[in-house]
Amino acid sequence: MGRYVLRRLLWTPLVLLVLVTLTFALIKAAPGNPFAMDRVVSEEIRAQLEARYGLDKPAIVQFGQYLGRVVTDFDFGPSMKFKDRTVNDIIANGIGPTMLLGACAVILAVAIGLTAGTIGAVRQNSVFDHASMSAATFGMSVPNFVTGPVLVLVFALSWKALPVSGFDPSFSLLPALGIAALHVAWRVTERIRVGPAGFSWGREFACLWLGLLLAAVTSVVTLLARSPTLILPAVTLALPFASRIARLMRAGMLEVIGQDYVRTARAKGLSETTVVVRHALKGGILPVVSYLGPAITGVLTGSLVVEKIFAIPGIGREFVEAALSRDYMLVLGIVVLDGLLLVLFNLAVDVVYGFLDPRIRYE
Amino acid sequence: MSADLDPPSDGPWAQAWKRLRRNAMAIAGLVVVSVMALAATFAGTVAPFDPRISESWETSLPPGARHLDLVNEFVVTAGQAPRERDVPPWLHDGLGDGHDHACELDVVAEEVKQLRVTMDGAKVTKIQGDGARTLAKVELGPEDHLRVKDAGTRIEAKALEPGMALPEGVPAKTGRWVLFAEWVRIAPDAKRTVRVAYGYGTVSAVTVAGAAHAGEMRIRAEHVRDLRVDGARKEHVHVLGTDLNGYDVLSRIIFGARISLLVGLVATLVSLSIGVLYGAVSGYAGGRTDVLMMRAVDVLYAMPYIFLVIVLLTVFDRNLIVLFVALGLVQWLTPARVVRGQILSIKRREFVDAAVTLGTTPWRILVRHLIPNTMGVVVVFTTLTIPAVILEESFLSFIGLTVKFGGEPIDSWGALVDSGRNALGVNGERWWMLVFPGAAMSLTLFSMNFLGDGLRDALDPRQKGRG
Amino acid sequence: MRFRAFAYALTLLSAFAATAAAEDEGKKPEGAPPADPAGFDFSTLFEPGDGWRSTRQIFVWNNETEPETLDPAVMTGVTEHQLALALFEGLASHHPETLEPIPGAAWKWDVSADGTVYTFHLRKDARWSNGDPLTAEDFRWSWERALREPNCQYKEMFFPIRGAEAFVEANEKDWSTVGVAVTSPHTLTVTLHTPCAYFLELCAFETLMPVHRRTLEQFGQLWTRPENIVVNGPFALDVWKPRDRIEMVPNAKWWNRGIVRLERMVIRAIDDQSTSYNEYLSGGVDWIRSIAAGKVTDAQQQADYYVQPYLGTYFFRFNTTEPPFDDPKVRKAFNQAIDKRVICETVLKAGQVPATGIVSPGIHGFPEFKGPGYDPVKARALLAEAGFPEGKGFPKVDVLYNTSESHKQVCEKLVEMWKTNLGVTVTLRNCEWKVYLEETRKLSYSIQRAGWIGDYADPATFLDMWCTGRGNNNTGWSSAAYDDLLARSTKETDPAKRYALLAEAEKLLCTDEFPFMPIYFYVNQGMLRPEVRGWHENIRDLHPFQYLFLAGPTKASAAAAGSGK
Amino acid sequence: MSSNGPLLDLRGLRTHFRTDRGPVRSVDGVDLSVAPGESVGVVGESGSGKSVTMLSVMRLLPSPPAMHQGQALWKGEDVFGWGARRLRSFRGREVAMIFQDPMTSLNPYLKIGVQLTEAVQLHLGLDHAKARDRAAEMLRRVGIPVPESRLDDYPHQYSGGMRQRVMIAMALSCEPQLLIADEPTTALDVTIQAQILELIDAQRRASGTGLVLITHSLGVVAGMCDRVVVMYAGRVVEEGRTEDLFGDPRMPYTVGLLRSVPRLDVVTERLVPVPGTPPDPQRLPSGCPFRVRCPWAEARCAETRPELRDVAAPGAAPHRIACHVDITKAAPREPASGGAA
Repeated sequence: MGRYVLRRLLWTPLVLLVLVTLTFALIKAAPGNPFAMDRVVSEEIRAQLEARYGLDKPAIVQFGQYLGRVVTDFDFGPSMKFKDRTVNDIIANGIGPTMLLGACAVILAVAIGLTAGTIGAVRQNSVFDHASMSAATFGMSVPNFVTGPVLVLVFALSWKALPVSGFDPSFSLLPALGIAALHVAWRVTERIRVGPAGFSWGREFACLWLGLLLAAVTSVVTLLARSPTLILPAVTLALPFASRIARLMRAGMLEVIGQDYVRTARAKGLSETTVVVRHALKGGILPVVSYLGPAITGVLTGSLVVEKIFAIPGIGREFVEAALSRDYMLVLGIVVLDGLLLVLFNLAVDVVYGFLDPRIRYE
Repeated sequence: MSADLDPPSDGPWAQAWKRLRRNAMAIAGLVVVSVMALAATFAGTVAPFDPRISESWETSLPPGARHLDLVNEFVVTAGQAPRERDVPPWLHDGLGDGHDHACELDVVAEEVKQLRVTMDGAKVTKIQGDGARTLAKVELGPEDHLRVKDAGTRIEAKALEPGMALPEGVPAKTGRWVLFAEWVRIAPDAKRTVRVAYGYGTVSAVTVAGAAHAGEMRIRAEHVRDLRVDGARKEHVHVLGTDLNGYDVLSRIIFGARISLLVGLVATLVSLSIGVLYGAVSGYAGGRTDVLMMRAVDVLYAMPYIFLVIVLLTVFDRNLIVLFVALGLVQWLTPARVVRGQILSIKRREFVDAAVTLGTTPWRILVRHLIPNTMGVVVVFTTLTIPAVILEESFLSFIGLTVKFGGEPIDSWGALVDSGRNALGVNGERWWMLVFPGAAMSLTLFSMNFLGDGLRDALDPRQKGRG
Repeated sequence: MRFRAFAYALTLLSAFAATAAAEDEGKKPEGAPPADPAGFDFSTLFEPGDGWRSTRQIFVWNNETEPETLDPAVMTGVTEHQLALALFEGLASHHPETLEPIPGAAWKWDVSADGTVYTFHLRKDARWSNGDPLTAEDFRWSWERALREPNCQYKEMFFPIRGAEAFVEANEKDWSTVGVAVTSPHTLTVTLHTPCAYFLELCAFETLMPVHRRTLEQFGQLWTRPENIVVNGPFALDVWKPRDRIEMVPNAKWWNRGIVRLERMVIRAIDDQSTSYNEYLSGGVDWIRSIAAGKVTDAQQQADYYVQPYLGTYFFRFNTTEPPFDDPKVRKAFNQAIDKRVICETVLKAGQVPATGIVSPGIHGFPEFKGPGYDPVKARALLAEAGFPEGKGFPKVDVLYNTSESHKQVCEKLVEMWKTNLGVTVTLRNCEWKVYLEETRKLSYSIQRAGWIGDYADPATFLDMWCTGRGNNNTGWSSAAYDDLLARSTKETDPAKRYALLAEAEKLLCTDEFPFMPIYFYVNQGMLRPEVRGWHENIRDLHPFQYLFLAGPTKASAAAAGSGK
Repeated sequence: MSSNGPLLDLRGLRTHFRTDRGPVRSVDGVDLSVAPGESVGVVGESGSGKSVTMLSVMRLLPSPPAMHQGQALWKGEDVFGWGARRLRSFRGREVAMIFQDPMTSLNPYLKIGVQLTEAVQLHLGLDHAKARDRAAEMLRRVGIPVPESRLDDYPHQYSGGMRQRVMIAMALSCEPQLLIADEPTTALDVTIQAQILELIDAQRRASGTGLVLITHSLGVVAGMCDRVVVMYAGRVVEEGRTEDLFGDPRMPYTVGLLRSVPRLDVVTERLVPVPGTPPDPQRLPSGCPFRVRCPWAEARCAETRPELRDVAAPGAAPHRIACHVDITKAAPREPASGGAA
């Protein structure tokens, strides 16, 4: 496994190089100039500007210099739009909110999705099952730029319970709460007699799961109390993924519950909880895990919308504007950053998958 | 009829169809999708209104609002002096007598006078004139008449001020009224058929035959010289209301379906063609080629593809073709992987060996034997990718990257939904502008998802319930 | 009108010069109208009342988007302009109601009889926020720096100054060629190459605002960060969270600190207009500068809604270098076939004013020009004269516009009217902003949508660009008679005569020539809480923040006060 | 509950499945009993309801769609009346089950050790270490070499036969009183089948466990079972001691079945399959469900469904059949193609 991870990591620079080259070529091919304005500036002034940002050189030289700077100094260059800032600076400012928002959304989505999906599968054809699956199908087909404003309308404008926009996170309690949640989960899973007190995967799994749920719930509670600005955006971003995960989880669980080995487990006299948590969950969650890779991509995409609607100072909002205003450096910087994130998250997902399914062997 | 009585000779497709038919949700989905597709194809005939023609005073009408139309045909001829007595009686009466009329109109050049009176119920609330903003008071000269668009009503010269009672002859209905008190010159040599639509007691639209819209040609009552009854009264209903520009929401949805479905379908086909071919070649070639090709896919997987789409769309002229390519280019990866997997398992089957023994070329084997066997997966992917692409497109509309459709920008569902969410009032006013396009989109995506699930179950019963 | 202001300032200032100099250090007790430090009586701008004393003076407003920079010399946009107004102060500043130039960092100025030499007397008590005195050398250095700074795209603002244009265009290295001289630590003498009626207004413009030399040299690009920045305006930068908020507090070292009643400004950067509107409704902000098209109907029902005329014109350029628009008759025909009132009333609906001339109304003393209006008959006749009876044989032309819903709607309406009234089919072509700009520059269009926002309240800002060879002409149109009129107007020192010349120039443009087609004059709409005082409607949407205050608590100010800061 | 009574006693057990197209009567009134330590073979074609009967007893069929009627008495207590807790202590502890396909019956995501120990810990209350020892011991008993190290392997690292051994070890690890083996060898290679059967037989004899062996192969039953039950269309059609039933089959279906198996003790010219196809459980023919395939069928066979009746000589062990016809007296309707039975 270690070797596999190493090899995948070694691939990363290549992936990023392809990505940068492609983006660079595309954005250079784009008509339009970063310094074009609605009032025309004289050729001299424009020439000065282009010289300042190195745009007077041939594209290939620009590219070489860019790569050189990135590799040697980790310097992504100056922003052409924001004259007071460098790309590093802008990314450093935006990455935090985007990651926090994304993390909240993923946690919410996983917590809601797994719970709804599992309950739906265990209580197949129950009212809950039908309701949650209809909601999930609906959630998948409503774009988040609709859910966002509707949530704002209901919770912020009519009910006045939450703020319309902004970003005012409070981190102070989160790590402590996360640990507390995991601890509680550990204790709780001890109580449900999953079986032996010793090492068994069912428990770790149940623990992780419950921990995630608890962490999500506690996070939401904390955020409600401390930084309510995050709630609506996180929920907006989470909903489509929660829906998708719920459907995947339900389908996965249904398939596993119909498997012979679950029957075997039942025939052993294990309780239904144990059967579900220990024997079914691990197999049933696999489709969800393999969906997490695309989901991370989706969260990045979705944050473009959510950040705009809720005026969150994240990186997604920068990107569209950068592309439209031809801020070459900023576009490249964000694409590299997101590429890197995707590579790492996809790798993480693959590792987790391998961890869950012993039949997968990474050579 | 039960499965075991069916002749065993049924092909896999026939069997799949039988299984599909038992899946009520999938069939419902199929019906919905078909209806949408048909409506989109024949949008021109199905849509009750032209989505690009609006009447400014018909903005934001709620669903079911009646557009009390009397469509009248006029023939405009030049050179005749206006004669008050020729004004047809139905014009005096405000609303018609239940019939359509045609008449001859004379138009004379006159000085344009503009005065706009807004009335609420029986009160004048706002008077505007001559380009300036609200006027507190307008003095009219003794020779001035305030001619209201529903001709025959006339306010004798006197000072108008907000709060004054409505002049006699104007039907006192509640609601905001705008009475235009002006006249406009129409080219004296013009002789054409003019259609006049009536609503709320005033002329609401004047269109010239052949032209799209001549809403601004205001025709004075005395211009009407002759009148022919010409058919029955028409009554239009804006079933789903109108939007901020006065466009009929239903028609906009139907025309929007064209873009959304077309984008979904074509982009999906593009992506699947690339994906299937790529996956098939990779899987069939095997060995080093396979490893290389799949590595390339892995690399592309790491791309933040939506960013590439955005860059592509900003780089090139934003038309449908670019959108197809852009969306297609990013969606082919998963089908490629899946098809490769399929090919890997199929190529070990006997019939492939048989073909090889017969000396068939690899390309032929691929095209004739292998790829057709992956069609089940492809069909399923199609129904599941289309919704994804439609959502993608709507997302692009949201961030302002709308596409052109043959030179004329017609809004896709995504764009409609976006403008709907912008129009939504604080207390949910104008909800129909968001809800109906949103519902159309959700319903279609919903249906496609169900159809896709159903197809997958039908084509591969072992996979039941996945996804 | 510029000259009226000028004369007004001149008489006032010279009258009070002597006494004012002595009273320079006059102290202004909190709350009381500030004593008059110089010729201009600033106490007239102090709106009395008691409600504000018991109110936390925190003003929260939305500046729409993230500023591209806080460096006044580099700024180009309205967003940045609003911030510069708070942070920096030029030699002159704006009167909050009339926008006339009133004393800023200079407490008085003298102008030579021929109108080309300006002598600015800086306030002795003017200081930077770090306590350094503000000197004439600061201005000189800042201006030189701006002219040398590649990022400064508004160098044209300096061009009335003698030698400035050559300094930039000819890449002159020697600053002594430029007519800016420091004659004493607090006296700056500026020599113009011709009289410039609006030069004092330019002196209030952000490009001509001073920057603190030592800070720039020490921190380079980082000089605008809150921890580094040194300013000379009424407010100082406290917090700058990009894309989220900027917070400002009064600059304790500002010479007129006593007039500033706000204790803090929280400036949000919400770029989604719907969100901005919702935020206003929910009480999150107290002023929004624009309203989403979809929300206008809603907003108009609200008491807080305001609409003010704005110094800007929306028009369409014709490419006069190619047929068919090289023929003025065709251009005029296209013009007269458009009923602009309909566009204002049915498409825009916010009280925009139909335009028949190019100079936006509202400039004091300049008469509004009434060009030929909507006349389809005439239009048709003109088109026939030009060889296209009933639009027959008219070549394929299109309208270029940058992607936006409202531009699209306007363009569609135009196309419809041309079709109906002229029988001409015009197609639409939209590009995204940066591409559209490129296409315009290359003249690769037939008809192009454009808008022009005046940089200063003088007709020249609208008329100057049509001179031969001007960068913003972009139509290929050229007329010796027109160039001559404008040249004469520049040399004319009598304001009335100058305006007459300019009016004649506008008439020349908009009677038969029409290198463009004016559609409407902009308006500016927004929402403002009634508690906010000292805010006045004006045609440039400039509301100097030092005069603003809250007459009572608002939800946003209470929330901002509650959040600690 | 008496120790002398039967361990398991099914009385008129019916299991119907609800489907969209009406109920499917998979088990349609089965009477069957198993005494302690006894080994019973249940034989029948695919779809005859053997497996469903046993899964019903274990209550392993999801309900709905499965609907149960009748009684399944375990030591006199009705299984269907139990709550979840009693049911859990019954499953695995009192009755253990071995399933058909060892490839799918083991959880691929869990280590063998975990799967072996969980039941032991649950039912016998052993701690982790002891449970592990016991698991290793069980593995050794079923013939897995170096069991201690193999406990930490995953199922995919075992071969098919080994996995079935693990299943047997798992089933016997809690010393149940009854072992139900549901076609334990069908998924295995022929060479291994015999080994596994021997193993089951040896292990159950060693611990005195009762056995219900479900199979479609009469040959398997002959060697291992004390008693044989033949099922057809959800019912028991013949039941008796192994030697009685094999020596003197009285039900036409059994006769058919026996003819279709090769026998070592009788020289058969050729094997004769039972003619026709098994009936659709949804649309059973009236009367005796076998009559359409039965060479001895008479008119009355179509009228009433025959009940089980004892045809053994008085005093002998019961031998019951569900058939109207006494084939020892009647002749087949048409000459049996394969000669005399």
